[in-house]
Amino acid sequence: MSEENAKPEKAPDKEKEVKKKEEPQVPKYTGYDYDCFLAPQELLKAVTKLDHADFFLEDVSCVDMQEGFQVVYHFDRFSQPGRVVLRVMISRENPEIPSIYDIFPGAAWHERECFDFFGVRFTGHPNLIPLLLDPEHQGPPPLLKEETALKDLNQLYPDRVHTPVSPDSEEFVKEINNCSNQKSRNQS
Amino acid sequence: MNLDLRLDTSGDFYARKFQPTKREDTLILNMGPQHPSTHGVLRIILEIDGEYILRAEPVLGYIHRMHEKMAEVMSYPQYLPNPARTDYLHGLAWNWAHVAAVERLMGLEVPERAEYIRVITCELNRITSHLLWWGAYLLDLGAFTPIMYAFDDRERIQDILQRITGSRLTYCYYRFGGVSNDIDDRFIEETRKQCSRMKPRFKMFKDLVTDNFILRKRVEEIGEIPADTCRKYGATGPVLRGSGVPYDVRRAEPYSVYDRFDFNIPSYDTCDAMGRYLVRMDEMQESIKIIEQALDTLPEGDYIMPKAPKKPKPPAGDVYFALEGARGKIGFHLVSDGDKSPYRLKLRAPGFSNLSLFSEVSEGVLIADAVSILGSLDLVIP
Amino acid sequence: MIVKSLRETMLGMWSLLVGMKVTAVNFKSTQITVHYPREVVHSLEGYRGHIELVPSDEDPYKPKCIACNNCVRICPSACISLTAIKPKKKAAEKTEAPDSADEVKTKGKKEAPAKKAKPELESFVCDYNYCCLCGLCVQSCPTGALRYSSNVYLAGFTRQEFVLDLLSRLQNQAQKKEQ
Amino acid sequence: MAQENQDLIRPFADTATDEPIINQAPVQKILNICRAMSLWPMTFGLACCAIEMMSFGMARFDSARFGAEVFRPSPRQSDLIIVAGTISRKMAPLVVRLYEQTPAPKWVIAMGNCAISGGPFVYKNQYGIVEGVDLIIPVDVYIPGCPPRPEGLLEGLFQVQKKLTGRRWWPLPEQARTSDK
Repeated sequence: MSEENAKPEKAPDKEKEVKKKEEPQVPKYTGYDYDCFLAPQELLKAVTKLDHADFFLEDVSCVDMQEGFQVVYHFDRFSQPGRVVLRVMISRENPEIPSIYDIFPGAAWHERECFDFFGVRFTGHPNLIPLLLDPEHQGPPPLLKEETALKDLNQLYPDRVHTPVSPDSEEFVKEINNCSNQKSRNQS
Repeated sequence: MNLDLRLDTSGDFYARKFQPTKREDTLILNMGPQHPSTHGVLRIILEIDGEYILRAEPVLGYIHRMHEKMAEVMSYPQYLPNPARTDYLHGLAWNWAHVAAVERLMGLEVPERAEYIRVITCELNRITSHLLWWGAYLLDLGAFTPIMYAFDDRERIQDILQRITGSRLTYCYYRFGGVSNDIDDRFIEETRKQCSRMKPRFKMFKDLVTDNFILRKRVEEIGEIPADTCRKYGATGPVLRGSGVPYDVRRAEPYSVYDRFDFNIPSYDTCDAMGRYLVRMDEMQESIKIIEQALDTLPEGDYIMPKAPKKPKPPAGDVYFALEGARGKIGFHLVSDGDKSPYRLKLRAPGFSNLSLFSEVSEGVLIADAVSILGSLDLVIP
Repeated sequence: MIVKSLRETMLGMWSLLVGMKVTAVNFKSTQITVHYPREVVHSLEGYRGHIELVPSDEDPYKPKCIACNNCVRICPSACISLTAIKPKKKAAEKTEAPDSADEVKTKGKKEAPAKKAKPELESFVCDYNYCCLCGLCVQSCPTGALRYSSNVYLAGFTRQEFVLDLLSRLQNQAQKKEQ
Repeated sequence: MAQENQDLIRPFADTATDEPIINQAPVQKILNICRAMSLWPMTFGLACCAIEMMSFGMARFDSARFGAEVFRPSPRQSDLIIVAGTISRKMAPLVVRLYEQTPAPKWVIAMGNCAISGGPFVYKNQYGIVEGVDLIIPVDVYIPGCPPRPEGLLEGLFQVQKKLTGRRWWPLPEQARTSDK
């Protein structure tokens, strides 16, 4: 914890200790039950699998970082709640990713929002026009960060595996079938 | 900035981009953004054949207020007042989502009393939100009287909340690690009084409106949304529960102390506007149940953790925190880089997903029914 | 078929009657309208209006504010601006070292008896047009020098009217109290 | 900030109006009193303040007592525009159009800080909102607050009446008189 933070409450030693232990780790609670990286070309396959497993789409968002744009898809399930997050890395020079509109029509607006704010192009999207932004908006997409402010993957997600998982792999299938927030809840 | 903001007469950007069906003799009608039934500023481009809608496309962003960009500019405490303005009817839930996401990321333990206070105030706020929806929805359907009754109760609850939180609508009450000030005996007493006052009111609402056959004709079997459509579009909240799926974040992913209370999750499998209507009416009663239980078991203790950080700097990482708002699942995806302001904040507004299924549902219905469907989705457009 | 529709109509008519009964019952209930300019809502307690300065205990013309700028820093909409005169004259009289030590002490303590090192507040302006009434400034104040006003009756013809000079307001209030 | 941009955006709304048919002072005076007592507001809820505008019309505050009960959805039937909420750049042309569609003796209330100045949504490099409705249409009365209480809006209504007729028709509430001025 920073000095600034510690000042008003007279440097709580205990909290500092907790912080020290935590800092190198991932935060205790992330809200995710299964977290995986995917290669862009395998996104559709993975999403189809999630569709068959009765997941619904929570949202599609995008994080701008040094390596490129990380498009983040959140899924959850009504019957057996458990959050699955898919992360796909795409390059800054050519920000293109297949649209999942055909599988989840609800993604259409989320994708348009990402297009608005980051300029990510979703190939196969039927109607990729500005949604929230003024169509006469000039200049770069508003949520792009400046070159100097960009962080890289290890700074943002320390201690996490960044190697893409194949949606055909047993691990993926097993995880999405078994994931449920019950087990992560019991831990905390 | 583009200086010429005047509209050109040949139709603006969205009208030109609108893809009508290939049929002849249809009319393209522009509804909104300044329209009494669109609840805020929503614009819908309709292609109609007589009174029937062939295609509807909502256009939004007329009150886009750059919340996500603001989060990156401001520090965590400075962003506190803003989430409540995203969904101004259920502001406390958004306030809570922001606070809780940061707390989870930092691993803060909130005192129990604070959790109880949060539950009580959030549920009170949920009732005000549903009451307003109830009044406004019936106003859309042509009934003026109910909104007067709804506002009577709403004002009373707002008085209670205002005494504690300081505002009537756009609350900024929760703080990292607790709430900004404690509740007192008068609050408890007034809340109890209000709860016991509300109970017979629900009976009255039922007699006055729910059983009314004019209303029933307007909402029954209108706007059927099958459960699978909800899943495909990610619709949550009363829209989903009106389609027969008893999914509630308070039960599915219990946050705070919700797992200690006994409450039902109302759901109706009629899938129509009536189902959604009844879900909300029942939900208000469930909220009262929760409030009374919480008041009964309110523990003593701190209302904010003693070492609550004034300027939090959560560790690097990301967190997704979801909670149940009046309109559905509110999600906060917070990516932190260990600095004093978030690296990226993504808000999941439930109204956004709920509205996106409108164009599918409204195909082939009458214009008057479209208004009914739109109202039953209960929108606050982000 | 006819029986069914007839039955439906009868039930419908009955539901209307029940509704009318509710209206009739409420017709007799007490009025909830507050006749505004002649009477006001009793529940303004707790409402956060714009901020006001709190006078210090000794002198009602002087604010408690110590010009620490905490409120300026925390304000999300940057609507507070304050300037303070640093007590230069007195610093010149003294040697430097004890003065700085003194200043540290006074900042640490709330009501320091040594008035010398306390920076004098020159102006305190709150541009109410940008305020979002979050109350973070009041909470961040170390000396409790800010409070909420319950003046909700503001309306004017120009927006400059709501750029509030809180220091002169404080002095006006003190004057009023004396009278 | 907003003041710097002022020249850029102005002039926006077309404020030209026709001369009244009977342009004589006493007639206009009587007409103005009539107008002041039956101001018809337009439902122009843009954001949070719209909800407070609704409670202003509802039972507790009951704007009907001052002749302003008929919230008209159409600009053609109203003469008081209560701009309640944030004006995004996307909405700005439509605000101007609605203003221009309102028939001539018309008054504008900017309700809430967002309408006055952009309020809490003003920051450096913001890309989406107009910093104050007075940059695009002329405003008669400002009501600050975020959101203002319905009393504030009632006071605003009185101010419009004052502007029209030159006097305040209703007593000042006790609290406002005693509270710090």
